[in-house]
Amino acid sequence: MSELLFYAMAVIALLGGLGVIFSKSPMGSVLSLLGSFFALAVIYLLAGFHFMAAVQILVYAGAIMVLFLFVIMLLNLGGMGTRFELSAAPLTRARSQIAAAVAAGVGLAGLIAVQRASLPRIAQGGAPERIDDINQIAIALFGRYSLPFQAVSVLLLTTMVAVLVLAKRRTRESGQ
Amino acid sequence: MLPPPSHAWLWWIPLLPLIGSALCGALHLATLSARKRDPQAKGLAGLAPLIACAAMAGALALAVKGFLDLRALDAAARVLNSPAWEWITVGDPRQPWFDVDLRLVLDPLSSTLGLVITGVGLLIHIYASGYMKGDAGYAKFFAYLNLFVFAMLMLVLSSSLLGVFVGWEGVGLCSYLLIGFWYEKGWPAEAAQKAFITNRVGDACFLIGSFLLLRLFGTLDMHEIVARMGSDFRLDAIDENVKLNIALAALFLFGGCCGKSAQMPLFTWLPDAMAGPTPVSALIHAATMVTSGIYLVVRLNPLFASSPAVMTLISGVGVATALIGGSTALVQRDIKKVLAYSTVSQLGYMFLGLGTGAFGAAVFHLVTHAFFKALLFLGAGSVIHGMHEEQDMHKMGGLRKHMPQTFATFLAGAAALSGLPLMSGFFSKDEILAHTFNSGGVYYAFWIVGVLTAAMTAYYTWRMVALTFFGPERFDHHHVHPHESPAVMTVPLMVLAVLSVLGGVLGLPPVFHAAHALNDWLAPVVAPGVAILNQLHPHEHLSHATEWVLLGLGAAVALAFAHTGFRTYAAGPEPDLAIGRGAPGVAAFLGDAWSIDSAYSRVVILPLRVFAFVVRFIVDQVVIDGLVNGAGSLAKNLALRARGMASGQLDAYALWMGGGAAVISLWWMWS
Amino acid sequence: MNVPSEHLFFLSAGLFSLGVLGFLVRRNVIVTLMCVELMLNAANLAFLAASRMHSTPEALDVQGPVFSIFVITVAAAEAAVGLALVIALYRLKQSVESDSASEMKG
Amino acid sequence: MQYELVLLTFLPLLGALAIAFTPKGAERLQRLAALATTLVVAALGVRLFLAYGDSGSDQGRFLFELPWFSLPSSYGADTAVNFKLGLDGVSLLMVTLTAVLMPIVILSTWGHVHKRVKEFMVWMLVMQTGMLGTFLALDLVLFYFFWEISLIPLYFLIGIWGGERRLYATVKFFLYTLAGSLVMMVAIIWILWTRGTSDVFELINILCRAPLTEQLWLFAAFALAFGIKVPLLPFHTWLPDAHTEAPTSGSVVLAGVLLKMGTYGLVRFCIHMLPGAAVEAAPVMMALGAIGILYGALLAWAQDDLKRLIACSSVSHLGYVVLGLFALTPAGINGGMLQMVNHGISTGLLFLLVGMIYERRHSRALDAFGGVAVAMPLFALFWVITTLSSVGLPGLNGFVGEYLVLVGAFQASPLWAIVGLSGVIFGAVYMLMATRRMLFGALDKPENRELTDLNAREIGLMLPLVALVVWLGVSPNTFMAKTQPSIEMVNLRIAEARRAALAGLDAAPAAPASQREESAR
Repeated sequence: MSELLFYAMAVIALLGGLGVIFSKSPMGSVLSLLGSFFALAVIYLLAGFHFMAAVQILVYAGAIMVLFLFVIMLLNLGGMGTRFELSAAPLTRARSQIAAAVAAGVGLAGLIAVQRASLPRIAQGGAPERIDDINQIAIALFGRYSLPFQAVSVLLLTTMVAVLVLAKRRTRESGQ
Repeated sequence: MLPPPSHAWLWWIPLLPLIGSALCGALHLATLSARKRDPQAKGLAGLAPLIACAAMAGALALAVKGFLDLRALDAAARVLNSPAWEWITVGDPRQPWFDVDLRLVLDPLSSTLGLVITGVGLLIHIYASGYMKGDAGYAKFFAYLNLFVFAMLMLVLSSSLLGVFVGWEGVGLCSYLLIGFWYEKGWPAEAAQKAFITNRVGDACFLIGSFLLLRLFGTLDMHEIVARMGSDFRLDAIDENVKLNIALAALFLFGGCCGKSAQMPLFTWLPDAMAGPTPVSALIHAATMVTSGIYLVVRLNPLFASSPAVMTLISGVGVATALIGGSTALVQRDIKKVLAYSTVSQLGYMFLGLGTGAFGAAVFHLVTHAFFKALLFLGAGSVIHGMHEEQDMHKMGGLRKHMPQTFATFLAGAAALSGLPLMSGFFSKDEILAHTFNSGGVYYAFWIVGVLTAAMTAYYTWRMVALTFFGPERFDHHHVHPHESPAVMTVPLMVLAVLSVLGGVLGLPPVFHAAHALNDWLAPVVAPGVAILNQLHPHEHLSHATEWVLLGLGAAVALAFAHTGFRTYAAGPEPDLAIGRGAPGVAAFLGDAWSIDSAYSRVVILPLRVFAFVVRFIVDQVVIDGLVNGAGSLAKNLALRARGMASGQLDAYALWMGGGAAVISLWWMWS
Repeated sequence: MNVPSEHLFFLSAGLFSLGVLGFLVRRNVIVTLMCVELMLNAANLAFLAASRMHSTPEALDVQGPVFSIFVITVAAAEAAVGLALVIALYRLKQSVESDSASEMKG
Repeated sequence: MQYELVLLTFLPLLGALAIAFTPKGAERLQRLAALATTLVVAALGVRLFLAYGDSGSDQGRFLFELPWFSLPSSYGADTAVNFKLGLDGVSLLMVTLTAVLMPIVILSTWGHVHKRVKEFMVWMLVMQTGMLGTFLALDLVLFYFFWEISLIPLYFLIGIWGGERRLYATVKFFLYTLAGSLVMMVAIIWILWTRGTSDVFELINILCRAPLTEQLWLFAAFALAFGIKVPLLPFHTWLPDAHTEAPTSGSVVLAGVLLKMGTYGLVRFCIHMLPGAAVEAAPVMMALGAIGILYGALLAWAQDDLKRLIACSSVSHLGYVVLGLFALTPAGINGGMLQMVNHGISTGLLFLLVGMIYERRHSRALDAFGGVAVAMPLFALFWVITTLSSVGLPGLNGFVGEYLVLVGAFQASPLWAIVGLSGVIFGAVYMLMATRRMLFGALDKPENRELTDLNAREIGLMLPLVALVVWLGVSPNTFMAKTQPSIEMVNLRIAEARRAALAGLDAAPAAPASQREESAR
């Protein structure tokens, strides 16, 4: 039964992805992306990554997507009826066809890689039910991977500073 | 090789004129600023002729001393050597790869020529001190003249071929400087350049000849080469290849002689060389420089004798040049041009003599020619001096009354040149013709042309005398007042006149049962060549009867054509104008030395000049430079096109990135 | 669920190529950013699928989740900065078209 | 005294530094400082020249060695690069000429360099250090180091003080020479990597046993770099531009010394170090040299700019040097070495004279002149003497070099000697054409009328060169004797290589230990 759920969620995720690309308005894209994230969260759950599913929902869907919503609202270009900035048919222009070819190429590369990577069959007994044990993750995060952890924290700090500098309305020279 | 006793004083013969030249040069430079203010200022420069003549007198004295010393020695060992001076040594001095030691050697040949150079040279220096009186570059002129004599003496005296080449190019340089002496007039500079470059062509051949000799004999010392080809040299003993090399060396050396002695292919510079002052023409283009070619052939007589083909070529070229020179002189209006072409013609005679193996006869004609041709040139100079730079004979006439001494000496010279009986010219020219007649085969044809040219010589000589000194006075009287030249000019004329008349005594034909002084004197020098010639085809002496016939024929031809020449022009230049109207084509053709000179400029100089411009504009600018700049602009264009990629379109960048990622991942997959 | 790992990886590859397609085609910068988010998510999925594959009940492989946490953090940072840029761009050009800002030509 | 060579090489650099600190405006001080430095260097150079070779003085003073740094090599231990300066027969003449020529060049700048004198003097002195270093370096890396050093100053000299198209000319010159030297660097790196030593004398003993193909590749690389510098025929197009646009003193140094770095390199690295390849490539190089002579002469004949004409004549004269060197006969090599010095002096003089008349007449077109000899007799005298020296009149310096080259070339291959000989004729043609159009003829143009003749300074700076012209022409032995032992070494190498080539051996037999060139004799 859970396999069926998995495939359903996979389809939803892919449809969400397509929605992001071909939706008429950014608002549409945001919503389809949210859908895709929820599908992925469910897949994580099925795969045994409960903590990751939670994080996915909380951080990704909750924080990042909300941020996108804010920006769209802020710049009030999210309305369903907004000018259809997407050119008539995204795939007509030559460039887009190349892009499609490139995307297909990358995807194909991934599939072939998986195909030839002779992954160990998980036939025997299947994956354990629960993989991301919080303790072990914490131990790893503050033990072996403490350096990347610190690095990421610095990254976040710089991001905040950058965002403040970039997005703050320049009163003095905003005139020119 | 016998250990030569060394005579250091020999070095003084060339060094004296060199010092004279340096002093005169210094005088000229010292008085340069003085003359800048007032061109006529004489000042110290007036001393120049004294210094120059003193140097010449010194050289003459030493030459005479050398001559006397040589006479004291017995015939076979008549050689005086000077200490050698290492000029160039390649490799360590003990056994060098290649070394050149300059050594002066006085032997009968070089002493004869030395005497001619210094003797006639001194007379010309004295003459020039009068002739060049008013000229601004007075001291400079004598500096050049002395430098020329130094170079000529080096050429004649030095034993190494390279020493000869130093003199060879030195005289070329001095003739360049002296022809272009009045350079502000413009065309003398062109004539000087033409002379130098034509000589240079000859010198290039000379160099190739010297390289061949160096390869053949391993040394450049002429006396050693002659010695090695002398005593036991069996012509048939040497193999083909060496014989070919000897012939080539002789040919190229003869090429050098053609350049210097104005023979057939390279004679066009001599008539233009008349642009220089007349004493220059007398000294360089009559008596000395042009004879260096003959000297070289006589010096290396075994080399030339051992290649019969080259000997015949020399005679052929000689007689051809004689014919061209003679025929052109017939129609010349300028008195110096007549004498110039006459010189070309007489030189042709000398080479004709050399070709037949009559080395002594050629030197004899050289000596007598030096006397009478220098006399005629100086005479012409005195006429021009009197006529205030007028050189066109059609504007002269009846000068015998105004210039008696010049007229008398000029007559003597003309008689000698035209070969009137008992004159020096008669004996020397006929000796050559006799030898040509005696050599048989193709030389018969040469003999006929020789006699024809002798006739022409007599004709144009007396045409010149008639036009200049006889007939109506064709110059306008208020501008031109012909006057006799001062003593300092006429005395040398008289001395030369005596020499021209009595010169014949040096080489009386055997018929007169008197010793042929010059041949005996030169016998040891010429022996190796004559020996080889005898090996080739031993020729018997002419019988007395044929000799008398030849002498009579020569005298008759000379007298007849001299008379007709004089008679037609005694009344003035009308016959010239008649020929001009009657056969303008022939007159023009002859007038321009068979239009060889214009042929050269059309066939040789013009294509080379065009080729030079092709090299500059096409080959250099377009092809090579094009490639270089092309490489530069190619890089620039590539860069421009690459810049197009950075179009500022974000998605274009994204595309390139994506494309790159795709390609790499796919390639990674497949590899 | 004993879904074979390949399928997870296929899904991840599919999502990733969709993200690339969207990133290349769309000219709206915000949507492009979203596509980047999508691609990052595909990467997360791959991480976890690998972790799932290598985990055995006794030795749970924890590296997958750890890395995906880092990926999420980076994604957040990236989104934040991206959006800040979008705002600045909008204020300057009144449009979020990526074509509008092409002054930085070579 | 051990440090004489180092002093000789780096004194100009010190002078340059000293001048750099003088106040900007003090032109007179800068000029005098530069003159003083170059005079001291000249004195040092002459002293070394006189002391060289005569057994009296101890020969240790002609070699200076100091370990510098080391580079990785495939040859076991690292390649020790040491700072080795040495004076031997091959470089003696050129070092002395560089030292003696510089004060004359500096003196000539009084007339034509008036703006930014300070930088000019600094660049000049830096260039002198570069040149002296190049001739003295006996270590491949050090040679390359100085080779590049001497390139940069001239780039600025032409670029700042040049004529109208100076930027085009200087960039072309710089890039052209640089391209060549980069190829040489590859060869040097290969040598360092495979042979493990950068000392020239050791390499001479090692490389002569290298396989022929390797020698040929190295020869090609070196010959390209030096060929561009010489300039050899196809690579000469930068020279006329560089000369026409360079200031007079720049031209004199360029013609006098810089071109000779190419030919010096050919002797030192292409012939002495790679004899096998030299014997193999001799016909090709002789061909290029001989055709270069004719080509340069024709090119010069077609010019109407005086300075460009002399530049093309340099191409022709250096064709002689290459023809002589690659005749590989003792006479040829000696002739080539001598011709390098002769060309330096005679063409240096020609450029000085052109500079002097340019300062007065501000034009270099031949048609602008006519009858200058009337207005400037002294100038005419110097010009004619220099023309005769450059045309190769016996008794002056040009002839001795030319004759030896032609004799050497004739022994090697008569064909190229005769082609080279045509240069004797065409040499006279274009030089006399220029002389006639400039000096002789009527003084018709008004500007030419008030041309002032040479002043004392100008005559003073030319007299030493004219004295050298006559001294070299009359007794070249004093100079050739000194270079003799080293050229003998080169001859031995070539003889060996010829024997090897004849015997079909791939590598020449081991160099006989007896004459390993340990010392710099």
